[in-house]
Amino acid sequence: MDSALIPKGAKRCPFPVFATGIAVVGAVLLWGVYAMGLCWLKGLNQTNMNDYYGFALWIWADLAVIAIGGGAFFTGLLKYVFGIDELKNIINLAVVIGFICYSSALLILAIDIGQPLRGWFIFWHANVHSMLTEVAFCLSLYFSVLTIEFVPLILENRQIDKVPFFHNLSHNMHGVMAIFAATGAFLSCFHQGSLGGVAGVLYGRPFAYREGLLVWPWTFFLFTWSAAAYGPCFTLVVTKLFEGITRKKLVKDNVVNLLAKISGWMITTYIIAKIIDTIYWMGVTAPDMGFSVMDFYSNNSFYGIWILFAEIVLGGIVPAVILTVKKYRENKKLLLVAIILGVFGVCLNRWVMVLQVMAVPVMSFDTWALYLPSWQEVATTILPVAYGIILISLAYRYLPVFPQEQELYDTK
Amino acid sequence: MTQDNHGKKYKFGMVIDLDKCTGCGSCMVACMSENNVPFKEDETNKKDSITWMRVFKLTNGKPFPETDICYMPRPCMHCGGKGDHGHSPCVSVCPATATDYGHDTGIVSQIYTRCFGCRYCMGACPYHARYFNWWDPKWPDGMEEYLSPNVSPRMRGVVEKCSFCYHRYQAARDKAYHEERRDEIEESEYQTACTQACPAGAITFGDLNNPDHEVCKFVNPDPHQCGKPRNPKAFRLLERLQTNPKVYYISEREWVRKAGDNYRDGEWGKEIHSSDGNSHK
Amino acid sequence: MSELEKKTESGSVDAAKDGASSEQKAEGDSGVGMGILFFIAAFAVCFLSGWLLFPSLLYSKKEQPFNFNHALHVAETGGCESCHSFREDGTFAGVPKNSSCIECHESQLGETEDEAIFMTEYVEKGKEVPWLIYSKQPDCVFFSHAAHVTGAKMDCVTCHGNIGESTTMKPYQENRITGYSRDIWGENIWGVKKNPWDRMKMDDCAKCHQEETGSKGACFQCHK
Amino acid sequence: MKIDRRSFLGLGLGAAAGVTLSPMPWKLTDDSSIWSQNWPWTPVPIDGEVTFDDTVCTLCPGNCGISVKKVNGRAIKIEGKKGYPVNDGGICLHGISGLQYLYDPSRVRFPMVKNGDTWKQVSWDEAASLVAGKIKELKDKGMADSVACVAGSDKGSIAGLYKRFITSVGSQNFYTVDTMEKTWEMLIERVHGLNASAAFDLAKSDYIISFGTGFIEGWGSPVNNFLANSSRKERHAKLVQVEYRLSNTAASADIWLPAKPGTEASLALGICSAMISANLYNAAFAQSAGKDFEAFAKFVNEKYDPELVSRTTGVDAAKIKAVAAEFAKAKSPLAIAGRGKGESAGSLMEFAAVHALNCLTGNINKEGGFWTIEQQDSLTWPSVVMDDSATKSYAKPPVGAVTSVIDSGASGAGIFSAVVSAVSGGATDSGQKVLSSVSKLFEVINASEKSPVELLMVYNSNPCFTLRNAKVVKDAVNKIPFVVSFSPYMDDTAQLADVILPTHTSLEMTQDVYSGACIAQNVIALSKSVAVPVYDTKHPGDAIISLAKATEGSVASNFTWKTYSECLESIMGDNFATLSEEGYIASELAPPVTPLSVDFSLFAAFKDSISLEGDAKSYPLTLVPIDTIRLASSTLASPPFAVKTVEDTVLFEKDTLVEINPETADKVGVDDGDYAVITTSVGEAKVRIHLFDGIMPGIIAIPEGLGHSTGAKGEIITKDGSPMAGITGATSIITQTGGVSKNRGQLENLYIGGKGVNVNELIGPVMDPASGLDAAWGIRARISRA
Repeated sequence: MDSALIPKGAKRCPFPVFATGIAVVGAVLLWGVYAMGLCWLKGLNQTNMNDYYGFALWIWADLAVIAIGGGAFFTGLLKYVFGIDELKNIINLAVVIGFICYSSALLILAIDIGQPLRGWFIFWHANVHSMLTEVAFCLSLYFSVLTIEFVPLILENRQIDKVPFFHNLSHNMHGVMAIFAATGAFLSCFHQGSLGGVAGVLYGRPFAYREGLLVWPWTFFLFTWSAAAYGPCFTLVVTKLFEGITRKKLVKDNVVNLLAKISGWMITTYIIAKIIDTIYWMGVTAPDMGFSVMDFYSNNSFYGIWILFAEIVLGGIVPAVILTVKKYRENKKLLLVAIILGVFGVCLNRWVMVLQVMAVPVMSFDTWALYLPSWQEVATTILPVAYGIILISLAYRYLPVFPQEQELYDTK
Repeated sequence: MTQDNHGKKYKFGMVIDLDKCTGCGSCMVACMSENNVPFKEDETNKKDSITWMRVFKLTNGKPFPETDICYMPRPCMHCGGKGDHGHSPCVSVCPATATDYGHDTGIVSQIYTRCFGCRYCMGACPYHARYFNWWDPKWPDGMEEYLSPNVSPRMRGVVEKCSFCYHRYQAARDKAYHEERRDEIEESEYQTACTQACPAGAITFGDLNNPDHEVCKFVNPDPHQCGKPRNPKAFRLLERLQTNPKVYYISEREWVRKAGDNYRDGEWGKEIHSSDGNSHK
Repeated sequence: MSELEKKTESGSVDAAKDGASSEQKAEGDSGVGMGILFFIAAFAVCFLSGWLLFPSLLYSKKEQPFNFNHALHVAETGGCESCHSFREDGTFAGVPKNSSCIECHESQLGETEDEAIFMTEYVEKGKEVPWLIYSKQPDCVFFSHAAHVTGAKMDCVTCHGNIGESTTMKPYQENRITGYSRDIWGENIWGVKKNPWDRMKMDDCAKCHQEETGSKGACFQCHK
Repeated sequence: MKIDRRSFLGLGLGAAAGVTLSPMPWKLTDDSSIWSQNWPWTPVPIDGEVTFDDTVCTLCPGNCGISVKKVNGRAIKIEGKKGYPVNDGGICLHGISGLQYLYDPSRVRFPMVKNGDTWKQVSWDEAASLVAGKIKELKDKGMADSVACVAGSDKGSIAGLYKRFITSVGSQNFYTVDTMEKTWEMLIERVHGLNASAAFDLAKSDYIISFGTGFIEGWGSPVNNFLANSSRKERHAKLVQVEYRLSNTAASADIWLPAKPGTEASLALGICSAMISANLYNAAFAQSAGKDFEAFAKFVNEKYDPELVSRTTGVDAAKIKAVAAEFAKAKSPLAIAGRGKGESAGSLMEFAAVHALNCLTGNINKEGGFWTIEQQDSLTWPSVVMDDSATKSYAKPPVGAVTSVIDSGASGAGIFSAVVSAVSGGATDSGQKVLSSVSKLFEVINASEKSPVELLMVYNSNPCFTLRNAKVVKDAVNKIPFVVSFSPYMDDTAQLADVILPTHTSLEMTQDVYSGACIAQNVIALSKSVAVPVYDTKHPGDAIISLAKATEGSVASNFTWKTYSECLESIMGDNFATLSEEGYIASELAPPVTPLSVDFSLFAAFKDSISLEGDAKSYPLTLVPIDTIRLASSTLASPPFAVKTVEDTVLFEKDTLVEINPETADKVGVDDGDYAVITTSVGEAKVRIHLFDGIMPGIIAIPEGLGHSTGAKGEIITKDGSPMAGITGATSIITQTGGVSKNRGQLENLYIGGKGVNVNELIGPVMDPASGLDAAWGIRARISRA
């Protein structure tokens, strides 16, 4: 039915099957859109956020999607700047994921603010001292870059490509992509960092506060590093997911292993830095403010020391070991465990840096604040996931996302 | 932005005598009434209840009959921030300059029409002094008639907080200008609504830079240590975070003073030197 | 589902056509020409309506309750302050109330129709005149006349223009979206100003403060 | 012409470029954000000239001076009046919230008659003739004594008018809600033989022992006490609080003596004993002024030795002696009684035990001491004229008549009569003084098959909420054939009325105000109207005058004034002119001319404290009310602002939280936040648990002032059938009025109504044999997990 649009020679499921799948996800999407509409029309009272929990599920989702979308800038950086050419076989996917993640993040921010019509004040009346300003500028700029990076892929659609103008445009854009990738990497480094800075600069919140370099707290660097380290994990998770669903091999093992190896080493270095940071924070930063570490992990029903263990050991050391050791990395099951743990680890880190920050009492007579999101919050958080699934499915169906697909199919 | 508060024209601050405070709640209501603070049918979820001035109830945690309680009124602290330069925790994070530090008064503003409701400042404030308008403000039929024109009612979706009744300062300045005093304002001409209402006389308000003002006499702030009180019975909330609040508390009771900050085991009572060279007690 | 199907289908048909048209490049000229023509036409329509139609749609016009001759009153009373005065507490009274008007207008002065309206509709009925204020600032603004007039010795004209010389009241124009008087943004739709009183947005306040005091001032200086 | 895709592309691009280069998108972006800054549903209060109107707050008997801030004549804020003798600028949270009472959503907008399940709007004339008709009918049948009135207090000209009305009709059934002031008055009459009110010079005393009073929680004149407490801190004057719970007063006190509940009087006598045995009392005074002092000394030495008292009270004997010594040595020591806010009468003998301490020090009618303030009759009423039927009916005793028996030790059993308040609206001069109690009234009605009261008028009181065993009171009110409410609000009692004649709220009316609430000051003030009446209501004085006129005959002839203001002017005499000008008259306290005498025999007659209702076996715990200033527990319900300040450990969502000690909680098997059921012999209620270390084990404390009903049930039918709304008095001065919640068509206050439990539905009245008044201060109870 839509065969004219499908990349040449690629095998895709019958259109009705595809359409049904999209419709199911679309229903979820609509549910999210409905919740989003409620939040815009009736206000943020639709959420379970409160004055103690000004930042909640959405901001976590925002930080998490940006972290896992970090695969785009890092893979781009490796391919275009460091010239690791094998990665061209996975860069398209990384870009699509990045695009989805960043557009979702922007959407979430637009829902999250109390006065969406005034959202542009962040640019127009910017306070340069605010990490959020930095986030907004870099985020939107990098989103533009991602759009530019995404366009050539769209232009490669079989039908569009037939138009000479688009064909040439696509070709020329590929030529200059290195510049965009470099710009993107730079911008991305900054806003990943500034997202880390968002929590790190809060010197009124001993749980989040970190010292740092110049105006940037250590979390700034840790966030950038962790996004670079864990982003590829998510790219790989999505690849594996696609391969599982389509029951096809889409990316060659050497590419996967290369990215996994790079990610592994990045995680290793990151987790070492994170451990050092944690120890310094436990030993110096927090005690200076009158807190012992266990103050942050006791007297409440949820946040125990387990969360620190889960983040550092399960989400850090374990994937680091698996991905750096060749034997483990090449074991398909272990690799899968490692990349999933990696994604879990970075998401947990973002959770801790948003929700636990809000939960920990600071005044000696204050109490822990725990919160459960409302359905509207859950729906609007799922909304980008549904949107992502739809967009990535469309991209997979109609665009040559996996350049090795044909080759792998043929060899099979 | 790196000006110091010391030697500036005014540095308005507040001193609250916790031994005189009876927890009666007049300050809270005076504030709500003065500042057009709305109310909802259910205000028992204190995490979603706009109270620019909130009275916390502290207990010493001891069993009967050794128990003691203390009420602690908490307005906005109008922090001077690290080094007292005006980089208050909230001011420095606001992405749209909707809250700023008035170097001529030491007052942290909140401009409702500029605020777009990102709530970053609320996360930054360790005192929970900032409140978000989760709901449209609503008054029962006719009750809007009592709203004051001196403070603009807030719309849904923005953050609000105590302003040290800035409009009273504006009014006092208007009068001073009118009387050709430029803007020289007497201590009694600018007092906050809570100070004025407190039936126990527990709240004092004035210029911390002016040694003739009661607030200055009560706490004797040390200009070389960002206004740290030299009166041993006085303290500021969370002094160790270096937020440098302009609200001081006084109590004869040691446990109350201790509750004003966080101390690890054995730290209380000792001179504490933090790694950045600042000393605390 | 079916809709999606249709869309994709039509898309693919389009795409097929597209392929076809690209092959007929010989006829390309006329295609491009039409494109340019449409471009220019659309541009012109949108551009002009944005400039000409939009402002007239954006603002509503209201007439004042009756005409007021500023020039005449200034000549009679000697200056703005005689009617637009400060109260004892230093606040600015703004537009005078009937009580101060009837200090002179005890009974009808002159034979104008406006005077008659004032006397019969308002003074006799004990109703204040619902003047529409051209320079009305929004609720979030605290503007201290005392600081500007008494403190900085500014002239009324600097902000209010030559309204004192006017003999008639212009219609009051209100922004339908914001409810602001048009004078806040100014007559010019781009907000370009020639005189200091042509526009009264916050940036204009800030500019003057910057020039006169060396600082834009803290937010709370003028906000409430 | 061929229109292809390029044309569309051109069209689109051209439009986009054209729009972008025009001011439209940019201006719209700016304007839409400005729109959000000026949402039409967010109100914009209009600016104008600021003025201040001084008056006196009449929300509670404290009567503080207030300044009402107005903008263009519109009241926007209430502040304490600087320099006013009572409060000197201070103000309580209810006073500040005064303006909220004006626009309370449960305000009755116009006179209404109940018609089955609905309320029908009637005119004032219709309402008055309806009520007057009923009264005439009863009077004609010779049943004028079955007309009764319950008023909040008997002070001032308005209460005087209501009392005068009842008297004119021919009934003695005029009741007020009894407070500790009444008990103190009875005590002074008995001990000192004076017709005087009690006052405490707390601001000057240097040592105060408070027996369970909520000294800084609404007791007496609340704001005056806050000032006194702060001055006490500055002067380092001591406060000793005797209480089983760490109340705010106990927390503020220098010494907290947690005596077991019900043993406070014993502790007082124990301190007396310690003082006498150590010869620390004012012997000269006791000898010169005292009667039967020796008997009292013997009595306390035998029965209230500190060691003995220590056992019953749980307070260390050494501590008792130490306090006794400090108290005796103080320059101006003072002992005060009246539990909580003193809103119920309390036990006469308990007060006596406390007052014995004052009599031992002799610090009476001196600076910093206990004062007897002679009740002045500052109002001059014309005498009441009664026709034959009225005179006949008036001879019958009131339905709620009580007798008080005091076993005064050696002198044997005796009956003494209490004083009918001096500010009477025209009592006959028969001199017959009959004591009656409002609680007794409702008890009698309930016990009778047919209500002995045919017509009940309720003014400035809410007995269905404030009286102990409120459910039974409601039953009684339902039993009365015709109930007329003068309440401005659809309160718990008004809901049960047949006719509501809505009166002004305090800020809308003028009235005379007298210092009371045990304040050691003499202040007469005129509380002025500072707001235009919001609804079609009447001044309560005018309401009763017009009712009297409609009743015609001799009743009308006793109400010759055209309006209330004319009445006030004529009965106030010279004071009226001064008050109209100055606002208030404050005069120095002066000791009575005759030397003070003390009859110690009453103190020696102390037997036992009032015991609580319920047996200890089935009800092992003691339930006591908590009085807090943040919750009004009298006639008026708390305004929304005050409710907002209530902690979540007192009220959460719609649940009352009760305080219990963790130890008690362990025994009962409940934990913080749990739901639990409290059962007493009077009723049961579902509450939540709040663990508090500061309360004595074995006690459950429950906040007062919650549990108001939401408002009117049933539809309200207006005269023209239009939906009920409409503010008749004031013109709207707000430019934008969008944020107004929808009028429900019902008179509901959901800010306080329907929240929590009314303590009075768990605690029943206990008649004090000594005074005949209700002396209940708690009840035995049990609690279990729900």
